[in-house]
Amino acid sequence: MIMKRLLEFTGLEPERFQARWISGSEGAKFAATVQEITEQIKNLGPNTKMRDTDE
Amino acid sequence: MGNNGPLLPHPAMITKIVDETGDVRTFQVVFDDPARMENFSNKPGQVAQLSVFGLGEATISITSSPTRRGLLEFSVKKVGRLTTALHQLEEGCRIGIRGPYGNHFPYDQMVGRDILFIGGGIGLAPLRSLIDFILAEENRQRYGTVDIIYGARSADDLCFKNDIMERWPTAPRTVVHTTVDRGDRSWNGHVGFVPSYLEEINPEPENRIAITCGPPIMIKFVLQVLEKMGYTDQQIITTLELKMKCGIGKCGRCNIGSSFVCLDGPVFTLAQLKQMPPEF
Amino acid sequence: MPAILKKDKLQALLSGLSRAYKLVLPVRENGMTYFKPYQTGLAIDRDYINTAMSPKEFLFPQTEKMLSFKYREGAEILITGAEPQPEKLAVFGARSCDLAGIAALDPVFGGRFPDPQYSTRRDRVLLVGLGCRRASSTCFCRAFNIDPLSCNGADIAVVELEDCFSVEARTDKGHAQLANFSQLLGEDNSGTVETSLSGAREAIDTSFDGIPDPAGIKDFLDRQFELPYWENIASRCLGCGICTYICPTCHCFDIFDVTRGKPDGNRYRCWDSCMFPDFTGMAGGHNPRPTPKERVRNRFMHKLKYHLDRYEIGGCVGCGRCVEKCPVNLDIRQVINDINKLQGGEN
Amino acid sequence: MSEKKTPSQITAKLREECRRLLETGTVHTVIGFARGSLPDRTVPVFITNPKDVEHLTWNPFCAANLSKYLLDHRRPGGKAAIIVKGCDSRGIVRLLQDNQILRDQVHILGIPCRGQYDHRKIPGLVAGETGPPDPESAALVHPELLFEKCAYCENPTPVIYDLLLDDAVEPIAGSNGRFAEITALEEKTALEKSAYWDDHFNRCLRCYACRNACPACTCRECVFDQFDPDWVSKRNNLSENTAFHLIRAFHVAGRCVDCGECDRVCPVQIPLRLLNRKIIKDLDELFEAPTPGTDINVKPALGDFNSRDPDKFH
Repeated sequence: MIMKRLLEFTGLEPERFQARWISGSEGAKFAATVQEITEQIKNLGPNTKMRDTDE
Repeated sequence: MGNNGPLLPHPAMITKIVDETGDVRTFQVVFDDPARMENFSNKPGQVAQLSVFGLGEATISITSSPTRRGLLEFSVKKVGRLTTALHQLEEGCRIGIRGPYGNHFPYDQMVGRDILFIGGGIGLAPLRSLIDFILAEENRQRYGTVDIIYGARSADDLCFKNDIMERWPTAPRTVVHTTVDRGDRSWNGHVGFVPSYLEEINPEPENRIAITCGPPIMIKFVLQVLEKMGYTDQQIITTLELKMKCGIGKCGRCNIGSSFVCLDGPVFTLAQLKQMPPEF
Repeated sequence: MPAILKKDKLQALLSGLSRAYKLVLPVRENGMTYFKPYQTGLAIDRDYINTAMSPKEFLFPQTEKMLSFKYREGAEILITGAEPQPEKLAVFGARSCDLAGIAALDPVFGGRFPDPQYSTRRDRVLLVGLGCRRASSTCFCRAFNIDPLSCNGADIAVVELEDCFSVEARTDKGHAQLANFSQLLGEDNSGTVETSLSGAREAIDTSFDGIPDPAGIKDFLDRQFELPYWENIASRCLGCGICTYICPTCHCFDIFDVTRGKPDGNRYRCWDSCMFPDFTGMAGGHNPRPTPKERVRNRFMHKLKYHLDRYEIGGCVGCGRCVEKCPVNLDIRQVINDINKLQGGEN
Repeated sequence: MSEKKTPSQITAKLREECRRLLETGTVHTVIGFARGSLPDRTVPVFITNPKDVEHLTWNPFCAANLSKYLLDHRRPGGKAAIIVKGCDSRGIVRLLQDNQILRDQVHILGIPCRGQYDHRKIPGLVAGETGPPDPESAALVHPELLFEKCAYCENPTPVIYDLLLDDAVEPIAGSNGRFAEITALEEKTALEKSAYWDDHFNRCLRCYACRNACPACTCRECVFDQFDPDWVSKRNNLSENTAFHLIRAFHVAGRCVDCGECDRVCPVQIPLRLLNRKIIKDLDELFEAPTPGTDINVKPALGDFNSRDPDKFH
C-alpha cells in the first residue's frame, strides 16, 4: 500500500500498480485478476513513466 | 557515417580456444578486416581492450608475440563478469578489440643481456609475448641466455603447458624451471614456492635483466630475493594490472600518482615503481 | 580594443546569436542558475555569480552514447560509432574559471588519442565569456592567477559596465561572429570603456576574501604522499560524488553496454567519480584505493598536483562550486591552508 | 519558563562536558561540530584529545545530522559521544532499533534546538557584503532563514540522550499543518504530479549524496553500486533517475526519520523530503505510526505485524 501510494504520488496512474493476495489453490481468481488488470491497462494505453529512451 | 575514434572496437572472430587450466583459457582471434589484422602492430607487453558486446570491456594483455603475424592471442582467467562471459563464447563468436595500448617491455635495451623471467600462475601471460619475441628466430641471436622460472599452485594450474614443456625447453640457450606449490602423484618436477626456487637456482645478476609478473604476494617475495641476490632496481622489471576503462588516459581510474598505467605502463622498472605512490 | 554594446541591445545580440547557434545562457530556475537553451522571452540572469553546473557538460555530457552494435547473419557484428549532434552551440556567460576549466580538459581529451566526440563539440562551440563584477564568498580563482574579468579562452569576451557592455572578439571565430553584429556595436571613441574597465577591475579585485596560497603546495605534495591529514579529511567525507560532478575539470567516466533483452545494444559513457569505492575496484576484488582516505587523497592530489604534473595546467580553477555544495564543508581552500601549515611544520 | 541559553553558553557547557568525558575516559571520541570555513557553515569534527575540545561549537548552522558517522565508529576504539538535535536523535533511535549501533557504545549529548538556518536562504552572501546573522549572538531566531522542516518540528528536544545541554524546548504549536504541502500535491492530477517530479528528477546528478548522508541508508553494499546485474544503469536520464529516486525513497520507508539530510545535501535542490514524508504521512494514516525514531519502544510500523492492518489482502 505504501509502495502504491508512493507511485501514485509521483504521477503513476493507480491502475498500473496493483497488489492482490492469491493462494496457490485459487487458479480461477488468478486468471480473473490478470484478465481484469490487463483490461484496465489496455484502456490506459502506453505508460509514459520510466520509459527507457534507449533505442 | 559514424566516427572512427580510439574508443571504437573492431570486430574480430575467435578462431581457436585452448583450455589452459580449470579457469584460464587462451583465445586466438583474427580481425574481420584483413587490412586491420595486417596492420595491427603490438609490442611485447602491450594490452588491448576486449569487448563482449552487451557486457562491456576488459583490459587484457596480448599474450602472443608480434613476431607471430595474422592472429592475436589473449589468455584470460575467469574472475569477473566480463571474463566469465568471455569464457562462455565459442570458436566462431565475435568479440571487439581495440588497442594496442600502453608501453612495452624495453626489448631494445635488453639486447645482449641474459634474461630471467619469473612468472606465477596467469602472470606468465604478459611475459609470454616477450619470451616468444626473444625466442623468435629473427631475434634470438641478439639476446643472451633465457631462464624462465614458472610456478603455479598445482600442476593443473600451470598455463601454456605446451610452451613450458615442449617449445621453450627445446629453444636455443633457454632453460625452463617449473615448480608447483603443492605436488601430487602426476607431478615429478620441483615442488616449492617460486621465490624459494629462485633463490635455489640463484641466477647471477651480472648482465642480466629480471622480469616478473604474478600474484602480488609472489612479486613481493621475488623482489626481496632479487634484491638479496644483488639485482639493482633498474635490472628488475614488472608489469602491472589496474582497473581500466578507456585505455587511453582519459577515464581517470588507472592512475598511480600522476602516471596512468594505460599510457605510461603497464611495464615499469622497480626503480620507477619506487618513485610512485604505493597505490596499486 | 573592445567595442560598446548598449544595454538595450543585449537582447538583439542574443537573438542574433540564437539564429546562428543553439544558444545557451544563464537562467535562474528553482533558486539556482543554469545554462538553458535560449527562447524568446526567457530572461537571462543578470545577477548570477556562477552557474550551478559548469559548462563542461556541453563538451563532455554526463551521458553519451558511444556506439551501437548489431549482430548480423553468421554471428558477424556491425559496430557504428555515435556522432555528436551536428548543431553548433554557443555558450553565453561562461566565467573565467570555467573557461580555464575547459582549457584544463582540452589536453585530457586531446593528446595522443584525441577524442572525436569531445573535439567535434569543442571545434563547433562558440564561447562567449562574461567578466565577473563581484566574487562570492566561495570564489578563489585569483589563487590560480585566473583573471575573473578577462575571460581568457573565450571567443568573445563581454563585460557588463555601468551603462553598457564592452565586447571584444578574441579568436577568429569570435571576430567572424561579431562582424555580423556590427550595427549593434559602437566604437569606444572617448575611452570611457577603458576607464570603466579599470573601475570594474578594482571592484572585483577587492571583493575577494580568503584567497589561499597554493604556490608551494605541489612541491610539498611531490615529497609527501603519506600524510595522516588525509585520514582526518576522509573521516568527515560522506563519499558522495557532488564535488566531482560539479567540478569543471573532473573528467572521469565509465563505459558500459546497455541491451534490452536482445544481443543488440548500445555502449555509453557516463561521468564517474573517484569518490565511489567501485571506481577502482577490480574484478578479482583487489582495490588500489580501498578506503575513503585514498579516494579523498586522490581527489585533492589530482586537483593540486597530478593534473599539473601531467598537463602543466592546474586541476583546480577556483570556481568554488565544491566549496559551496559540499554537505560537510570540506573546503579545498582550507585543505590548501592546512597543507601550508603542515609544510611550515616540516621546515 | 526558564531562560534559554545562548549558543555561546551552550558551546561553553558542551566543551566542558566533552573535556570531562574524554579526560575520564568515558568516551574515546566526541563527534561534534566545529566552525566551518564560512560564517554560515559548520564542519563535523572528531575529537579524541581533551585539549581539542575548544574546536567544538554550537550555533544555528549545525544542520548536519552526525548520527551517520556512528556507523564509521562501529570499529573498535571505544565509546563515542555524539552531539544531536531533536531530529538527529530520531536517527539514533532508528540505528539502535536496527542494532546498527549499541546503546552502551554511544554517549548522547542532546541539544534542544530552536531551528537551524539554511545557508541557501541567506541572500547575497557575497564576499565583502552583508554576512549572515552572527551565530553566537543569535539568541533571537530569524524564522525566515530556517529550514522548512524546522517550522513544524515535532521534536525540538532530543528523544533520547544521556545529557541535555539546555532546558527542553516545546514543539511549536500548530505543527498539524506539517503535511499540507503533500496534501496539495496529492490533489493534483497524475499528469501534473508526473510533470512536477520529472522536472526535479531530470536535474538529478546521481551524485548519491542523499544516500550517503542518510542515517537510514546502512546497507554495506548498495543496490545502486551493483553492476552485475545493474539494476539501475549509470546513464543519467529521466527514466533511470526516477527509478533511483523511487527505490531510494521506498528503501528507507518506515526507517526514514525525517531529519531532512537528503534535502539539505542535494546539490540541485530536489525536494527529496517530500517523497519521504509522503511515506511518513501514509504510515500515519494507515498505521497511526509516529515519525520513525520518535519512540524507541514503538516497533517500526513496517517491521511489525498488526491485526488491524488496513490492507484488505484481497
